[in-house]
Amino acid sequence: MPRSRVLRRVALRLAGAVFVLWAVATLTFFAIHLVPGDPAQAILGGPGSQASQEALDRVRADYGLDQPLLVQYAAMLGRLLSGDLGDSYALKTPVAGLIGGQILGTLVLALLALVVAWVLAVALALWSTSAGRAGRAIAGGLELTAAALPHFWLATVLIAVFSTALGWLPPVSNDAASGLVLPVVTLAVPLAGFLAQLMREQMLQALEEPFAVSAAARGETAAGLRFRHALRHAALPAINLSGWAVGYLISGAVVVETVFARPGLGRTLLRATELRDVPVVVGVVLVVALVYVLMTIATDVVSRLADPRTTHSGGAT
Amino acid sequence: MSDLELSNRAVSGRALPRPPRVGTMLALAFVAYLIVATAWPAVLQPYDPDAIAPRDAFDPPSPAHWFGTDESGRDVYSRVVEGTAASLLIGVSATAIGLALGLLLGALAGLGGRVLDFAVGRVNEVLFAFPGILLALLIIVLWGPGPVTATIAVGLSTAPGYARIIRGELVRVRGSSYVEAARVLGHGRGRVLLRHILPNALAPITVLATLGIGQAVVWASALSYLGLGAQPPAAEWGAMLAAGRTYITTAWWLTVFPGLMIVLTTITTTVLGRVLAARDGAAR
Amino acid sequence: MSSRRSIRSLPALALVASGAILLAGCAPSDGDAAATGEPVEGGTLVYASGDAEPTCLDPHVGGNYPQALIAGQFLESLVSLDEDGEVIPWLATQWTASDDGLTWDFTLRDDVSFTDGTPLNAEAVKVNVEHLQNPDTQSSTGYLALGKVASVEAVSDTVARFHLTVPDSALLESLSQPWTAIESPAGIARGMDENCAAPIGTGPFVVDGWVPQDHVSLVRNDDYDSGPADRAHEGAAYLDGIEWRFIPDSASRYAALQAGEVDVIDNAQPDTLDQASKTGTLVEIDAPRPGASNRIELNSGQAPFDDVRVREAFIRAVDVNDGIDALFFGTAARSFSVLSSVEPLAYSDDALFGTDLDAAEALLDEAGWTERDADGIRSKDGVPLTLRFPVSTNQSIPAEQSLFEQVQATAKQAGFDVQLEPVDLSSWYGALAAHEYELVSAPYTKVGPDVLRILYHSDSITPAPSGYFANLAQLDDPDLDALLTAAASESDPDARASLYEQAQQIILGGFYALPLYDQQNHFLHSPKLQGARAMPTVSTPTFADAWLAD
Amino acid sequence: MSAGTAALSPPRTDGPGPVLEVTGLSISFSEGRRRRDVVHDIDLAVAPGRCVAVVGESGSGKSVTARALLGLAGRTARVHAERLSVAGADLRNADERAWRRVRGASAGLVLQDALVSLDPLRTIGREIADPLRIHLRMPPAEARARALELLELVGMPHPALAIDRRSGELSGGMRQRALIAAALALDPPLLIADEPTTALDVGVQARVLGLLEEARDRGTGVLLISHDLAVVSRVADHVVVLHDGRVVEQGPAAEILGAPRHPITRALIAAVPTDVPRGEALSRAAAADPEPPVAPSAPSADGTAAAGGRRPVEAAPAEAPPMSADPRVARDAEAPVLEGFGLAKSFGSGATAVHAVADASFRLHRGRTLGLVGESGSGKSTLARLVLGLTPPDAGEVRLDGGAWSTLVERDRRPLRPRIGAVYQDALGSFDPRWSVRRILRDALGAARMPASDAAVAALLEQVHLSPELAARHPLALSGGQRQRVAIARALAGSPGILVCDEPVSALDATVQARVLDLFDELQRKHGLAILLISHDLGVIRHMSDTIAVMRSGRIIEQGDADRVFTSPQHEATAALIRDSPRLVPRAPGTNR
Repeated sequence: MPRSRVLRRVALRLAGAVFVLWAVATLTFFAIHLVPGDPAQAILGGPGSQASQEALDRVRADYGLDQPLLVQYAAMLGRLLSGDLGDSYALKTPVAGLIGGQILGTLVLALLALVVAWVLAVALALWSTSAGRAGRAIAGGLELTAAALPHFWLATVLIAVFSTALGWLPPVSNDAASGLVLPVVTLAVPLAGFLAQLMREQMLQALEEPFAVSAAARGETAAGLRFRHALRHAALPAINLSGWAVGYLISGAVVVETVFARPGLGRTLLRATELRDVPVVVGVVLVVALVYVLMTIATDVVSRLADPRTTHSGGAT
Repeated sequence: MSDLELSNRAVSGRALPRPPRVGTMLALAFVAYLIVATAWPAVLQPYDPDAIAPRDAFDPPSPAHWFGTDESGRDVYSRVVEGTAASLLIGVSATAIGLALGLLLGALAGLGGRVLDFAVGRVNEVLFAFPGILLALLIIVLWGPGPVTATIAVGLSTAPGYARIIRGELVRVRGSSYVEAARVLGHGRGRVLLRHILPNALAPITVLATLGIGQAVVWASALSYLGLGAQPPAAEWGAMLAAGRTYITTAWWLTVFPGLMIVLTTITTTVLGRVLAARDGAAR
Repeated sequence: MSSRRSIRSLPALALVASGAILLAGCAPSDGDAAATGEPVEGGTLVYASGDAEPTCLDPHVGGNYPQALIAGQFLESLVSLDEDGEVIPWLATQWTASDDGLTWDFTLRDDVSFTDGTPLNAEAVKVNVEHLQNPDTQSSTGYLALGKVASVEAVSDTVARFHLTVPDSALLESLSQPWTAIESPAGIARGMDENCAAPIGTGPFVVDGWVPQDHVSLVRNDDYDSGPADRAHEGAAYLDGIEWRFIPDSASRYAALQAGEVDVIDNAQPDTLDQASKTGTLVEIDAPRPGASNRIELNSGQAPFDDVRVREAFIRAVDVNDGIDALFFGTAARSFSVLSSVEPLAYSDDALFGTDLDAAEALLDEAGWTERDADGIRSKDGVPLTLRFPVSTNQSIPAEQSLFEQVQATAKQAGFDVQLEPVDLSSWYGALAAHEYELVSAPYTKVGPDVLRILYHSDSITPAPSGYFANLAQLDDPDLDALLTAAASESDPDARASLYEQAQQIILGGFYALPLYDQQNHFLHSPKLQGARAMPTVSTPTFADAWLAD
Repeated sequence: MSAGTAALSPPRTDGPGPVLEVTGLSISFSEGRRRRDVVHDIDLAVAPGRCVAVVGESGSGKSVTARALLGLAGRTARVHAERLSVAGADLRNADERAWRRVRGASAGLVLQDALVSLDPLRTIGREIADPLRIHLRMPPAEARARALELLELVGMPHPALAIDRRSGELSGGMRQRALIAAALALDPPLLIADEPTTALDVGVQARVLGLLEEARDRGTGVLLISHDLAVVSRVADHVVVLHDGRVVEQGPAAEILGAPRHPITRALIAAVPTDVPRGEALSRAAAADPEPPVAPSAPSADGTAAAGGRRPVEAAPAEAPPMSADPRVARDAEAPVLEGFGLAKSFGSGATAVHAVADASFRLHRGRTLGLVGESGSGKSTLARLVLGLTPPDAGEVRLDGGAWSTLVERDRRPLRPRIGAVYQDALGSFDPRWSVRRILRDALGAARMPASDAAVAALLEQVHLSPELAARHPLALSGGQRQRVAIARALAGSPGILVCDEPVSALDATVQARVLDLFDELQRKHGLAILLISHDLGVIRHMSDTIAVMRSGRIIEQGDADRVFTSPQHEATAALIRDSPRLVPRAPGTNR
């Protein structure tokens, strides 16, 4: 597939991304403004606050909440274009800055987890395909179980075992790398379950293909067959899955960051949810949507470069 | 937010092969158990799940209490059984919502011609851009927490995946040579749609549903854990887990056993989904 | 998620009348800790809070307990209380009130300056009070605490004169609270955003940085020498600094303490306290909150609890003693008073709360709730005896929610249909505002018996714009109102005490509330940490005299 | 001989020994508890510079044998042999390492369908260099250079470019060349070619066979596995006929192909349509008929019975042929039942537009067959779709029975559709996967407004010589031939005047294909069907067609009477097509050199 086509495709996808973000913003904006609930109340210390009527009115004026909805919508779009996500109701600080401070932790967590999941999956796939019937059964069981583990449960068990019982790893994140181990593992294991199932079946299929037989007929070793041939075929669907995986991981981060007391988007979002801090929720959703869209574009391009066959289609639908 | 690609292959016959017979048997057995637990919980409950006995609080697992007792001295096993209905209900209805919406979108895209297909494709991208829990949290911000919201949230977040798969199936079948053959025989569009396209394209729905329920249960329980789904004292697994987690240092059984049920349920649905997939994979 | 205290103390009000404060559990464990070994310089303390992370570190803004917890480390008040509850000097060395009680002169220390170099003077006090009273500050607790202060006048550099609208015998206690602590005028002048991020005070530590969702880092104020009169040592703190972390998950928090990742945790769960005391590896600080006890209010404003017989029947029917023992592992004692056990004027009458199912049944029959359905639920004229019990999952720790489940179970025997409704905070306030409850639990942090006025004076039935109101029992009794008003302005201790006793007899005797136990406030720390204590004011921890032994 | 193999073949005094020696080879697969024997006691020997062909129909065990010779029969296979040596290396109980030493070094393997036989994700350069890297540890640069040489050797166009291409980017012929190049990389003494030319256009087919011949002439021993006797007859010196895993006959190519003794062999040979006159039945009573017995034997249609006797062609007595004494004159007088005028169809637009069909015209008469032949991509199938009214032509018109057809809107066309029946290459794919044979046929009858009774279904099955019991079956449970017959029965449901058959037999084994072709003949006689037969196989076309249209890149380059086209092709492309298409010509051993 020639570079130009790739670039053209990327351009198209970027256009699509802009559309998606606009849609997400619009959707969330109207959804939030069409449901009952007084933002001004939320701004003034949330439910149970004893804000006076004057205070409420002043806030409404300050935040332009007394404007017609469409005016507010236009204002929001205008702000978005300039990268301004508005101010947090609870913290009174710009949402953009708030998210900026949090996003790195979450991305590091998610990407590390993605890498670990890949390593686990590849290892398991390579081992199980070379192992006999029994080995495959075991691997299959492991994968199924891993994929079925709820993050919070896994996290709890891991803490109980590795922190409380064995005392090997810190139960909450700290500056040291050791604090990252349990959160990353918690996130990675279920994903590894999914990926491994995918890769193993894909590898087994590939190994049955005539081209594998041809390769074997040239004297290729079993290992060679797996690494040079099967693995690349197994990797493709898994790559396409990685876009979805990042979304999955960010979802999981909400739980994991809470359990392991890690700063990050997940906890920011959760807290904003409890405080009904609408701007923050919308901001996080938008940013995550952006990350997701970019990720799918990336995986799409990668898989296309990795696979000259234009037969399989990346992207949604 | 079940594993798209996997269900996709499960559906498109490139399936993950049929699980070993033993696994299938075990899965079926567990399903039977779940059904009993849902329909006639009393049959399986040695104790009244709501009977308070503060003096017997925090008893570890024993012959008397297989899963131990909780902070109010209630029998954890009986409560786990009691919770089956609630937990499955959430999982099932979430999947139903997701499938219904997925069907709608998928059908529009797969049968509605280029424009609709494009439109739905974009809609799908938008929905995909709210990964799982985020969509859930957003919905919860809007409508407040609770089992219903959680169910809807999980359902919505699974819809685009289903939509994509169903559209793919519809397109595949529409292009199949047996549909062409039917046209050559002189059948009208409507008849071809009803007799060939829909029956074949929608066959995998059972598979999707089965695979989906397990994952739906997991995500719903995650919301319960975050205190945004079902709440204690509701004997819903996620809620039980969340409540039990407080006592993890002193009473591990409060956390471990409900979690185990969730894991087993998910494994079971996956195994059965595979079996079904292998079945109609063979029929293709 | 244990943001309960934060929220529950959102409406925490200023304390009025003086009242001695004991630090119950604090004495034994902490006392020992303080006694042993020689103080060691240096080291950074890691504190893990289970409370919600403040949205603003300036306790003037809003004013809730999480703010009080951390503000105590870098802000100081004009006065404090000693362990006997006597008012003692802090930033103010002495104070005098005029005979009519309408003007108070506070003499300030002349050798103290804020950590930004601004000197502490009368003008600064003036600015702080004005800051608290400015609506833009959105102060809740502090604002109400100074409700009777008309203005402050800087008589001289060191003398600040408070002009009151009416006599307020609780002014000193009001000023002893973290929510009215004194901040640098220059700091306040920076505007809310900056001041929220790092308020500037005179305290032993200085806010160095704030990583949201993670921690606030505090460093030692080397020039510090302005501790309260009961401080254990002169001069700057021993610790280099404090890393103030937020770990909402209680299990993780305890695990972190066990693993030595942190040195102190708050909101320690009952089971972990039990475990800690058994193993003896950790030290506990038990500092029950002042103010009201944890209790279940019975909404007397509407049927069925507008009938005293039904209220008594309910209280006779439920049995919580075993539940409290089991759920709190003996860390919480059953209370029979609406006031905290640390309140000397607390009036307690266990006779009123004896469980007696037959008596309950009799009362209900007498009240006409005679029909019973298959489940044994009573009804009257076809109306079932249903009690809606909204529970805020943000405010009630799991143990408490479990206890409510037990209340539900025991009440059912008498024929009550208690409907537990676990909801999130806003739904909870929604239910209260709409009077859609018969039972509710909303403890209240505040020093002194004046809390009774907040909770049971009929004025507290009228809601704020947000729909919030404090008198959840909707107790509307002119006699009680009179007693409470009188007590608030009564300066003679004995007269005052009797007034409050009569008031409490009315409340308890009328079966408006079911007391459970004190507001739990447990800290756990590693034995390394010594010299830490809870302030006698609102039981927040202070580390001005603490050190980390090695 | 390359270093790799020299090491393997021990010095021999008594001339060059055979590069492959197999005696008593038996292969069985374990299915669960049971074992299924697929190959029984086979003997094979290939001498250097000779080509041995193993022929047989699918299921005869020839491919398994080929793989077993390289120890690639698969996990579940159990292989036993009294003697099994490749290039002098005894492999009877060789371990994986021993096998690997042989694979690629002493024996190269060429599989059919290079699209899937080359790793679609690797460049052919790397694929070809594999054996060099594996066996000689040749450094990449060197290996690449050698790969380039090999690509030149196999006549790959622009090797320098092709070497960095992946199989997906190459044509079928180029792929096959690459595959052969990889197999020959170490110039192994033995080359095993498993159906190397299947699914290739005749032109490419010829060139690939040429490569095998060259290799053989360079002294490589070639073991050719094929179902296509025509192919075999071109290159093989020695032929081994397999049936049900047993050798039924073997010997010099000339003898086997010229004077077959065993009925299986005879059936196979007779089934090759090439040069068998129009109307003459191809199928003969084979010893083991994979299909269920069909209608009872009757006297043969014509006198020219070959040894072994032909299986009679049902209900086609010479005394009452539907065609008149001089059919052509008579029928050309009639109006054509199907006509196409200047048909054109292109896909895409602008510069990238593909002109699938351009200015194609044809006429089809009642009771006659128009054979449409051409290489893949020449537009045959598009033309078929135009004729079936599945896609509207960009230009031109198809007329049915002198009336409008392609110009009609679908609603008006629908009632006429039963007049044209269609038969596709992939019969199974053309059946709804959930339907039984009965439902399929009823559906077809219903579409034609015919009574969809069980009787009618049975009658249809009868017509295609299938027993009515099959009605209950699912197409999956039928053999290839049976499926194609069901497809034909479906096409006949509306008792159409015209059949459009797109590659109806190319997926079938020779003898099955023969019977299906005979069925077409028979039905045509019976119902006076007009048949538009599309095929890439000149043999089939020539045997079946009265008139022939040759398509090339969308155009009909030549059209006319079948014999005339074959005997004196006007267009050089037609000539090449005929030249390249393999014909079954018994050839004395070694006459090629």
